Amino acid sequence: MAEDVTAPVEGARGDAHLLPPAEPVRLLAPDGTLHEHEDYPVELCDAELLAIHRAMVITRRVDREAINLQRQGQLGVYASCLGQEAAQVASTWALEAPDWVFPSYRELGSAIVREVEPADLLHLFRGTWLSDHDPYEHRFALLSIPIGTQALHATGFAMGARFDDNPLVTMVYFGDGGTSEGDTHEAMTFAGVMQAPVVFFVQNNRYAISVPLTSQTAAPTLAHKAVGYGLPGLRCDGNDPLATYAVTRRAVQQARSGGGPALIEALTYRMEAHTTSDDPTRYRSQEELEEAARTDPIQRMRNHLQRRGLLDEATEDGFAQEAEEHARRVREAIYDAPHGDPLELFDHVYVADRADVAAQRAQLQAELTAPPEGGDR
Amino acid sequence: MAEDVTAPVEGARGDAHLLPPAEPVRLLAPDGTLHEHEDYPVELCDAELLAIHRAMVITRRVDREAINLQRQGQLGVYASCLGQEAAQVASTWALEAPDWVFPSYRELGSAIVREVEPADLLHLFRGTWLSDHDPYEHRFALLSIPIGTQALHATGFAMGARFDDNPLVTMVYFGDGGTSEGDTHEAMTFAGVMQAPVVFFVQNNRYAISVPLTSQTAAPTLAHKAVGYGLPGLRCDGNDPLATYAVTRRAVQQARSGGGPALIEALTYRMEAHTTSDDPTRYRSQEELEEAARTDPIQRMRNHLQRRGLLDEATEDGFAQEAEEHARRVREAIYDAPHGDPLELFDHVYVADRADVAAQRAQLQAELTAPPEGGDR
Amino acid sequence: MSVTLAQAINRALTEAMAQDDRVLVFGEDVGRLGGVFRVTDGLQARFGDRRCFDTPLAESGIIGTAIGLAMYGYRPVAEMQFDGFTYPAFEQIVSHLAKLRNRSRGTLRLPVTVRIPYGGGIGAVEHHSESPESYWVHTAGLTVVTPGTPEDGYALTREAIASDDPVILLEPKRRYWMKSDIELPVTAPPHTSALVRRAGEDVTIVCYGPMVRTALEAAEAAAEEGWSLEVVDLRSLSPLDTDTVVASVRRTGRAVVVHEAPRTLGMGAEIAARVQEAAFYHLEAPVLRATGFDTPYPPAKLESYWLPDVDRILDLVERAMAY
Amino acid sequence: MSVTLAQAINRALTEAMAQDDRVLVFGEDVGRLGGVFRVTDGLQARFGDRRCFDTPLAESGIIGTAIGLAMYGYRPVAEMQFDGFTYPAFEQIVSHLAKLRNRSRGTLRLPVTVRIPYGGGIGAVEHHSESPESYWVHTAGLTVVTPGTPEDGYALTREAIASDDPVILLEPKRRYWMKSDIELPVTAPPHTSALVRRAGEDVTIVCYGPMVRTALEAAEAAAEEGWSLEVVDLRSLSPLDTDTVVASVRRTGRAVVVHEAPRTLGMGAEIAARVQEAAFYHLEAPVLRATGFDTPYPPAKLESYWLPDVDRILDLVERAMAY
Ligand SMILES: Cc1ncc(C[n+]2csc(CCOP(=O)(O)OP(=O)(O)O)c2C)c(N)n1
Ligand SMILES: Cc1ncc(C[n+]2csc(CCOP(=O)(O)OP(=O)(O)O)c2C)c(N)n1
Ligand SMILES: [Mg+2]
Ligand SMILES: [Mg+2]
Repeated sequence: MAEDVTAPVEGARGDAHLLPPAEPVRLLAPDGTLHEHEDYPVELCDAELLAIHRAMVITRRVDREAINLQRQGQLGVYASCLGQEAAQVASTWALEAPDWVFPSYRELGSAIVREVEPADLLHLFRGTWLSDHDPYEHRFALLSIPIGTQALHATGFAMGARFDDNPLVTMVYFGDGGTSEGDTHEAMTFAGVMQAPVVFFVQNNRYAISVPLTSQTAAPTLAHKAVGYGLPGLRCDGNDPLATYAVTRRAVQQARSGGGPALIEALTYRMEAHTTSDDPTRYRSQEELEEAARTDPIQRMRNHLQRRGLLDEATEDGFAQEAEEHARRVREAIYDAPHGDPLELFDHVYVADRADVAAQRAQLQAELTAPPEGGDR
Repeated sequence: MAEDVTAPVEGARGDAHLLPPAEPVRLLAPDGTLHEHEDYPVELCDAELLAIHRAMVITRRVDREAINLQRQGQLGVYASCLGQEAAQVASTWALEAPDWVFPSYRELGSAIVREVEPADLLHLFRGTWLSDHDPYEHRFALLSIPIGTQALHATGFAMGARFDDNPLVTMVYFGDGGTSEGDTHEAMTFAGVMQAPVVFFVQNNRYAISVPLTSQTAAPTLAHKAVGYGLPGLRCDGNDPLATYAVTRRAVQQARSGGGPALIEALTYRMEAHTTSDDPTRYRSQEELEEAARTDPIQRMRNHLQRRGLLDEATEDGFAQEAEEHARRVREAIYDAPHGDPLELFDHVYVADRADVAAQRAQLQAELTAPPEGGDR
Repeated sequence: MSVTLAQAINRALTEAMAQDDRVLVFGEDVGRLGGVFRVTDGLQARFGDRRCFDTPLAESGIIGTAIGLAMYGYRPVAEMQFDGFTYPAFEQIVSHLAKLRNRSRGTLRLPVTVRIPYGGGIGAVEHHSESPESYWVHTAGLTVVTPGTPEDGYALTREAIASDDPVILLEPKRRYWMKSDIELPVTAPPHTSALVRRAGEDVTIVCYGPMVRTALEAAEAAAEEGWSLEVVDLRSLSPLDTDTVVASVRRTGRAVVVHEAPRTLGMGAEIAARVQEAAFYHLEAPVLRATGFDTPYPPAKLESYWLPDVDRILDLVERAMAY
Repeated sequence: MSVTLAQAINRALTEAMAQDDRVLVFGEDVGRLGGVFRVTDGLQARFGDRRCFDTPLAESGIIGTAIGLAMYGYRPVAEMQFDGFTYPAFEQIVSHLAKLRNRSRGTLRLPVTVRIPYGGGIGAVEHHSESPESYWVHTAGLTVVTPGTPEDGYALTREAIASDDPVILLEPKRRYWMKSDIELPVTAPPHTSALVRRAGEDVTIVCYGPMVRTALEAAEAAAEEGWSLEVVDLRSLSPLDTDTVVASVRRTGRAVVVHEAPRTLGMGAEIAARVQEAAFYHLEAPVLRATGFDTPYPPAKLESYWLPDVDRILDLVERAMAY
């Protein structure tokens, strides 16, 4: 009787299953050989395997184009996903069409899978507007710059789906640094309590700008954070597209079937600078970079597909051409793209018509039509 | 080679030791019999055992006095610690004199151990001033009302001690609800990374006002949250003063000896309303209350001391008289205590002298000396 | 019938939930307890715990999930338990709630109502008597309203929930128990324009929320001293109905703005700036401000010295008349 | 010698750390990288990673631990990487940093400097061009300063670190590379009083931070059109040196306040309110405001239309002169 107060709290359960596996799941060796894992079957037909490779190839080419465009002054800044293509493409591939993606600012690979016009995302970096795609059309939320904040939006959206008995799942992307923010904590707290169908996908690319993971947490791995929220914590080799797909797929299916949220840590590496404004030579060595290059996800997938005889030169060339085609489209859309109408600054602030907004709009309109400075005032 | 990127991150270690024990540490049975635990020795002499009992008895009496004062309109509101005396007194007892306590708003028991004049704390609830004790004199920080925020202050203070090679330890108190706030997460994140000598002490009293623990987390226990920060997570029966002391003592010694921070979950129960403004009948049953009453920490300690022949009637009466004495002092200090000088509102806002502050001070001074309304203007 | 402000808001929430099952009410202690001020009393019992539920103790989480719920298609009504506890949610409110629609070029709508009991005068401990309106009004993208009467409490709540823009609904907690005889539901014109609550000739008193009643009391007292005060209740702080205020000042030539919030960059600053610009030649005295001081909110026993009251208003009326 | 604003602040940090080993510098990327603007370049190399260190990515954690470090006895200089990322730390700044000393009846001192690169004009993505000064100036307990020149950048940084009050140091990031020839170290007088940077007769231009240079350019352009502008650089926003501003307006009879922050409840509101009260009979025109618009900060390609510039200032000068 007197035991009850101090007995394990209501809803408590054994915790062994909460601990992440000691080793990240890896199915593809760097040379492309497949080592199956009974808990993580790769249910992908040949066509899908090729489609994932294609998306990664396109992602990398568009990523390079974006960097070029920035160098040519066509973009203000750009955050490259070089080296993280598998983590992004394969994880988004694990979703179904009705599911939603809540990206940070680096998920070009996920956008490619969701068939968001890459140029629409790049307009944000060019500064044409603050975003330029319809999130409802692609079920791909706006890029989110304040670290960690989007985790709460994904959680709230998933809560809504659950209240509505809608089987969709949301997946939110953030980085290793993002796990330190209070909002990420509150999101996983809400998700656990509400059993919201959301998958928290951490791309651990080893750095938050210049700050290494060791300055973000003393936890053995980021997947261990799941324990504190009653979520399963999963880990995968984020440069292994098949492992990333299989692990994410499992979490997504569990969430969809009412099994609740999950946290996935994908181990990867940011091959480029944090953004085009960054100088990584100040905080990481050439050796580290070369070493990381050996785990390149696209080469690994290529090796695998060739071993399976799925990827002949013609197909590979086809993908390369498609990638060039994407790059060309991006270039055409971005290069010297017009600024847009300054008066639009007043169009979307409120749904309601407001006299104060109209008055300031009129002020700008007058400024735009005023004679140039020095002219007759 | 290629393994390195996806290998466990630097500083990672086996995680078994991070998991909290399945059962909370309990050394005293409700009837007061002691069951020793090799990992948690109770290094307390008889005098200390009696002193802990004394502090709990005084705490309960002062707590009751505060409730009475509130009922009589002498306090605006009061947050009782009834039932949590052991969790507070025994944990604070585990500290050394140079160590710092960072309380929330409920830690009267800790204040009694730190010999803070209880009336000084009650002035906050009366509204005489926002605080009324010298934190440096007692190494007892100001009560903190915004939930979770003080965890960061305790962590920063502990970081300072470590930078300064000062062996002091800080201990911060917060509740079960407090574990959901982003600040608590950021505090444990910083503490883990900086290996700050801070002990996070959660009094899990089962409720955040009306909200039960099941609405705060899906984790099996609050101690499990330690895993995500690389901290040891400990649990104790918070209504068992000896278990609470032994567990806390261990964490404090580890922190002091450079072993880093720890998280302790003390399982207890809030016997009173959340505050005097609360109506607990809306969210908890009489049965639950009666059941909890059976685990009363003071009765348990009394049973134990009597078994050991340490507590004769004379001693018990002595404590009771001291408690009455404390209650009397509190009553005298609080009852109809004067409001203080309204002009003091301007004295502590800045260290620097500011003309704007002086001008508004002068305005109030003029208002105070102005003829009553309706009088000659 | 006679209802309190708290009852009027409760009634508005109940009817909004009954009429639209996309309306959700959540926050800390709003479910079983019915809110620390009982404003959500009965909602969980009537609509179940999917429509009205308690959240973890995390304000940024409450606003952040409200944004996600709104994106999904719900109309969340999120309660911040007290004014001082909106601050942990500041980033979600300012960087997302206020800006997401604009960021999305209009494709996203965030019909989120954030209910905030605010202001002092109830003898509370620190952090429970803040007047944070300036933080929200300075932030483009937010609509900010505050009722001064039970009738407006009902109407502004219904309008906030019906709005497709995010609305900060500031509830003057010291007036929760203020009663008035009204017919509910309140139909009639939108309440986001300012209202002249009392006509007068000498000085315009601009007020809102908890100070509406105080201003009307001051007008009574002033009448005895021969001053005729016109009392303008703003009701909406963003947008700000400058026209009604300016029209009144053009008539009276004098204005005193009243609010609890600290003076510097309080609403009085913005109103003074607009009035001196729009009624420059009509002003016979500068616009004056009867406000709280530029100090942290005081302890309970001293709040009466800090808060603007009839005397402070009349002092400034006298000063304005002396020009 | 010729130094940029960034170099001047770096120099001030270096000297403060050299002279007082209780001075700590920390934040995101301030250590090894030397800060995203290189303002903390070389500090970790010179003083070690206990004096200058990188923190986890958590702004509330940065300010909250700075408060604890200050209570222990250090003099923390905490960097918020960008203006828009101060918002997650809002509660620690407003509820504790600003109020703890008052709460403690003066027993606690919080000599914390919060460095914030702020403002627009560098073509950044969203959240990197905010002007949050109104949020801090409305909050009693904070000192808020902002340099308009490298010399003031050095001096205000030294004074902020030396202050026993918490100081919000707003660094106009678009001026980081602005050079001037100055003798360092800059010795007294205190730089928290406003400064008349250019004398004139017709209109007083009140400005601060990034707009000081713009205002001086406007004064040049105005001169060609025959208007004589007096440019007052506030330097300190809290406390606000009203006397210097009012003295100037009493001479000129006209004033235009310039700032990047949105107009409603921007500093212009407070200055207009104070000037119309203190110089009522001297004003020949209302105090006007050349500011950013009441919208979220625009995308890079449109920021030039949004930000106040010489033309916007001259438009208002012309309006003021027309009265
Ligand atoms: C709240 C907030 N603080 C600071 C920043 C500035 N910032 C942009 S990216 C970044 C590092 C993020 O690291 P991580 O979460 O690991 O993601 P990654 O960039 O590596 O993909 C920082 C500090 C921000 N965008 N938001
Ligand atoms: C940031 C913040 N949000 C909300 C509140 C209002 N509030 C005061 S106590 C409390 C519940 C705290 O519960 P818990 O952390 O378990 O501590 P306990 O009161 O049980 O000791 C709440 C929600 C607050 N003080 N601070
Ligand atoms: Mg990273
Ligand atoms: Mg509790």
